[in-house]
Amino acid sequence: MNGFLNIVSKDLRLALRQRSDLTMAVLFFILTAMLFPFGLGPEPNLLARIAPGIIWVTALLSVLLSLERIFLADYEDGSLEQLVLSCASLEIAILAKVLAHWLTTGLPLIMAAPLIALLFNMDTEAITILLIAMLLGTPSLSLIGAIAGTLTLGARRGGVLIPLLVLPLYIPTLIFGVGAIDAAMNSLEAGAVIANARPHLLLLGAILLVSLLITPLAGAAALKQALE
Amino acid sequence: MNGFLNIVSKDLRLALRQRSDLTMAVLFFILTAMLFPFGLGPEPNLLARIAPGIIWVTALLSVLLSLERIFLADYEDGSLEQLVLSCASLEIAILAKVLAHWLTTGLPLIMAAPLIALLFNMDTEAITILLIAMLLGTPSLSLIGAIAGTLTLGARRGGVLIPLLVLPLYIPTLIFGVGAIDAAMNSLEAGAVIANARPHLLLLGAILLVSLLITPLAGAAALKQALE
Amino acid sequence: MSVFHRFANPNRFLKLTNTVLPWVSGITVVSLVAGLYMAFFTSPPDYQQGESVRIMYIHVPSAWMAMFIYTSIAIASVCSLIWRHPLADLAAKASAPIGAGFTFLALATGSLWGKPMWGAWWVWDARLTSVLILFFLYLGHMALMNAFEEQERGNRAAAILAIVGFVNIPIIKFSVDWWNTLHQPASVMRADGPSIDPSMLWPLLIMGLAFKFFYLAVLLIKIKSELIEAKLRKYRRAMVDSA
Amino acid sequence: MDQIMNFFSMGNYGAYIWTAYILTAVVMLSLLVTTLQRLHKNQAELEELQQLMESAKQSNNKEETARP
Amino acid sequence: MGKSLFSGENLTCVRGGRNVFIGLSFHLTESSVLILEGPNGSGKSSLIRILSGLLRARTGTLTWQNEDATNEPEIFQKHIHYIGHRNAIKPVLTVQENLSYWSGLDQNDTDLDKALDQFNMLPLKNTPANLLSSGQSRRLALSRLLASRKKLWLLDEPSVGLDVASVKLLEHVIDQHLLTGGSVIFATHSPIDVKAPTRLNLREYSPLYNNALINLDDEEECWV
Amino acid sequence: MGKSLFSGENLTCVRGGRNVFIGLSFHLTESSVLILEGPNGSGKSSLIRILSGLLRARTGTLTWQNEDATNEPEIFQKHIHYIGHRNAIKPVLTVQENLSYWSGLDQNDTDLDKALDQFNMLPLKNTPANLLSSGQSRRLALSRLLASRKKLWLLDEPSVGLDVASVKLLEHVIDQHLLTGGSVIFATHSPIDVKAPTRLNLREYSPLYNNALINLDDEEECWV
Ligand code: HEM
Ligand SMILES: Nc1ncnc2c1ncn2[C@@H]1O[C@H](COP(=O)(O)OP(=O)(O)OP(=O)(O)O)[C@@H](O)[C@H]1O
Ligand SMILES: Nc1ncnc2c1ncn2[C@@H]1O[C@H](COP(=O)(O)OP(=O)(O)OP(=O)(O)O)[C@@H](O)[C@H]1O
Ligand SMILES: [Mg+2]
Ligand SMILES: [Mg+2]
Repeated sequence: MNGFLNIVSKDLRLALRQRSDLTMAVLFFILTAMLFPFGLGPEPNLLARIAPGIIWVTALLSVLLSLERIFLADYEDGSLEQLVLSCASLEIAILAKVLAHWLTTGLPLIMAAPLIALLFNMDTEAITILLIAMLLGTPSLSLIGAIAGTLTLGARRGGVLIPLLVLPLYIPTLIFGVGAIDAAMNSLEAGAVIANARPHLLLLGAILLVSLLITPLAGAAALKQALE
Repeated sequence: MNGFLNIVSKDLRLALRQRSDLTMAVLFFILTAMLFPFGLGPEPNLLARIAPGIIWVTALLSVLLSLERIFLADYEDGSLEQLVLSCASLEIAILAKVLAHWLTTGLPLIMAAPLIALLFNMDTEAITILLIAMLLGTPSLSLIGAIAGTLTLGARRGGVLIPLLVLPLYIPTLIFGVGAIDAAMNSLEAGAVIANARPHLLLLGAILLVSLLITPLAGAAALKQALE
Repeated sequence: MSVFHRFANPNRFLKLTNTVLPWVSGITVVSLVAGLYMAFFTSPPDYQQGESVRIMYIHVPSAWMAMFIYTSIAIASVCSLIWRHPLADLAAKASAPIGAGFTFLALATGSLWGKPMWGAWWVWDARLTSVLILFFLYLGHMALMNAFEEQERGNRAAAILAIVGFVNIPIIKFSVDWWNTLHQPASVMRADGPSIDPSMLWPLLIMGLAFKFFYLAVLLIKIKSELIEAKLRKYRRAMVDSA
Repeated sequence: MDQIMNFFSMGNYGAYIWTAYILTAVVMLSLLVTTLQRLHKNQAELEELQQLMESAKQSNNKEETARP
Repeated sequence: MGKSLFSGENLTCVRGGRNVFIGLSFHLTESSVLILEGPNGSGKSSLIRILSGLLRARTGTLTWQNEDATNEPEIFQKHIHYIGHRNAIKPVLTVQENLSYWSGLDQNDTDLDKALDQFNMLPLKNTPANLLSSGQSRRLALSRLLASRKKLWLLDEPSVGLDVASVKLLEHVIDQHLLTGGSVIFATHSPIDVKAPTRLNLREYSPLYNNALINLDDEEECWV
Repeated sequence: MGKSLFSGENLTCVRGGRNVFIGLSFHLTESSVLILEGPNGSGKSSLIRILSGLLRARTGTLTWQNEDATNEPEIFQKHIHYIGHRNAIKPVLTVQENLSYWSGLDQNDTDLDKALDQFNMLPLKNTPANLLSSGQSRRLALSRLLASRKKLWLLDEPSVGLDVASVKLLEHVIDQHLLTGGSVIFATHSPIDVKAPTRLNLREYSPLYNNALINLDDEEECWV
């Protein structure tokens, strides 16, 4: 447990030092989301209708672009070897690195999301559900992405491969993430909002659990073979 | 002129060698565009309505991600200094590099666009206009992006800055690019398609001309100070 | 384990391949001809879908193969990671392009069937979507396998990906039950036996058999070819080393 | 003649059905053909290389026997 | 001779489809030094990676304190400290932060200062690591050895970039480690002067340099 | 003594807000070798970067062939070849491609083969560069010297990672370069044996080691 917190705190400190690591994902998120009103025209109804999809797709892309960061720098400067050798459990170490990634990428995205949602005329109830869905969904994005990050270490052009490997695996999260908000927006009575969104949120939780199980195992196996 | 073709052919050869450079932009384009139907739900009418916006925004992002490539690798390995020293005119050299970038990024995007358009249920006339608009618009994307590429050379984390600098400058291209197709889709008589789209296409052409003028000048100045 | 090591020797494996291959090819050709004949001449048109049902005889076997080959790759990957047997890597590597081909066929023939039936080339329902994801997984698997200078690293990375991606297979299979979709629910591979008329079931099964043996034949040839390539590489290296 | 036309039109689904079958044939054949081509190329190269190594060995042996 | 600590029998290493070394054996007793020698590409770094458990040998056995550890590198991994060619230094962190992270010690632990002092890095304690010269970076990496307290040190060309005075410091540190019952295995091209070392030259096990080994692998089954 | 090739007067270098060296002068004639010595952090690498024009000295003048080049590094930049700590090798390219990519020569040029051969890298010609051992990478970087035909070589610890035989090759190559009228400046900690070298020890110019210099910068205006 000590090792876990140690890794998380070190990664956080690194991210805070090189501030741009922190801002990059959010900045990309906000700028890209703002392109859509320009591309689609300013009809409020249309924008509100597609807002959940746009926000999720943009969040997905922002996470995608920061995935290479999780392990690549450590791999290149030799820290990864030290990590593998010094950690009692590689699985725990991977979870720690993913947590640090989520704290520096997913969490800022969640904080920026209401802003975008307001720009797109989403109503408050939908925004609440959006936040809950993102809280459940973005950790899965970091977890699944970490697998791709470890698999492409040392590959000829790892950065190109990551989208190809990761986007197909992100699709379920996207579908249920959007589904939850759409369900909330379509429910006529106020009380039914949560009830309607619940199945989608449960599925997001299930994805999170599955990836919490798979990522440490697959990631540890991938890391070990990357260092051979 | 000889120097121009020399640079273009050398860049093309490098791109062909590392095939993934070529496929990266297209792959990202296709995969990202496919995310939207997952995110927005499968209503054919809605998809067709927003298809032009989606296609343009996605193309824009794909170009954006490949911008760092134009000059950064050359800067880091010192070829840029060689280029500056050996070229009669730095402006021509920059145009050559931009052309190579467009041939390896913009052109593949244009070839992939009809496929995406079909998946989104766009009709053939709209697709024709989409292609014309992209032929006029994507070179501007490469040109404008090249300025940001040179400006961020040597900045501590140039990659983060590029979206910030470039996305605002891309917005006019986006607006007229989408406008052309929307105009085509909304025209009721078959004959009016081109006529309706024409003003937008002309504006796209104007943007292209302006950026053809500005990029070599701004780029050359930026390169010189980056190499100081 | 012991069965596995029976073929551990590449030469023994090559010998086995050479004796088996003619039989496999023969079965492929015979069942393909029989299946096609039945598909076009003995099976009746569907009372709802008319003649267009004849696309089924290639669409469904292709879809089966898409899932079957991915499953084989995942199993081979488990073997490769646990026992580190090179044959498993070779099988996975050789299977991926064939699987991608069949997945493409399932998508393309499905689209060609969907246009007259549903009025659209493509709809974003769960079955179609998950097959599309499968196609991307195949592409990712092939790309990852070839992304490393060292083949062994590529094999290992691709194996891990194949196992992770396997979660998609049950989703494809049961998507029609879990979500209400345009696509037909299962009518052949069901717990309570097939619910399809024998006059259509037989050609379908025979075509399925033909596709499976086609896969086996191409797989064996590919592995053989890879083995020869390994030998070539070794000879070349020896020549450079001794020079 | 009519029968043949009938057969090919497939109750107006001909275009879809035949495209599907032709596409399938193309994909499966190209899988088979590329595999076979690769096999033949490799086999030819292996033979060539083996001959080369044989002759190298023989000339080596000759040298060795000639020396003493 | 002392008690046996770590030994390998008949190790063969394959990398990139090539035999790097064949049939290598070594033996390390407690409180002793093993120096790996051999020309470039003879497999010193590869052997060290095998001994650190990062890489697996194709054949052969590894024994740690009379326990077979061939298939369980975890047995010895927790007793070793490995320093490779790369220094694993984060440029944005200070010298002290870099050290405290990997040693798992607290920032204010006096052991950190002691470790830094042994390599004469104390004056640079609060310098960001991206301002270090190459020799200073190497010294920072080496001072982790002292902060981590492992039994066996595996060092890959530890003296690269060090000036003469720092090589002396390194030699002193190694001697101290031997006195407290530790052992060291290191690869080097330049002389490092330690007490009573055993030497292993990898030249004779490498097909690249020893032609007698080239045909050995012809009979072997080849798959990949 | 021969004709003057490159000289510096009273150079002062500031990096990271610190004086690295103060008031350093050097003089290099044609066909000669200048060896930079000094402990870690004394500024050898910094001096070499100044001489390659990558870094500017805070004060002092540089003269190339009796021409003042302090503010126009282009004057000497086209005559030098610089090899730093990093090997600048593209891992995706083969050894041969790496060499030809940098030297601007055609892939099939026999000069490439000659350059590789001088450092005994010819057998590895078609190996991807990421499979090289550390000494092999360094030799590949060094063989660029031969393919590029520049007058002055600036080498930062060129013998790092090289085995004894390769250091011999390097010495031979430097001697050859001197014979054909070239010059070499290199920094090193381990002995490299070349003909009639001039030596410059940076210790005495570095405030880190020479206490007399510490107060010197106190008076100076400090902005950074
Ligand atoms: C691109 C579009 C399509 C895709 C990706 C697709 C995919 C699949 C897959 C994966 C299966 C195998 C299911 C299993 O074994 O459980 C399947 C079976 C089947 N498909 Fe499609 N399909 C598509 C379009 C269509 C269309 C348009 C029709 C007919 C209107 C159709 C009719 C069938 C039938 C009848 C089966 C057999 C079901 C069974 O007996 O188990 N498919 N398809
Ligand atoms: N990551 C790798 N993948 C595949 N092969 C490698 C890898 N690293 C090194 N090799 C090969 O293994 C052989 C031994 O390399 P190694 O690094 O162990 O040599 P070394 O003795 O440490 O040499 P040096 O003195 O140059 O450091 C080399 O011929 C090299 O080509
Ligand atoms: N990029 C940099 N930015 C700021 N300061 C630096 C930088 N690189 C080195 N320094 C500082 O400059 C001083 C001289 O470093 P330099 O690398 O020139 O030393 P060196 O003589 O080459 O040492 P070594 O023998 O360790 O290679 C060091 O004290 C270091 O702290
Ligand atoms: Mg080494
Ligand atoms: Mg230095």
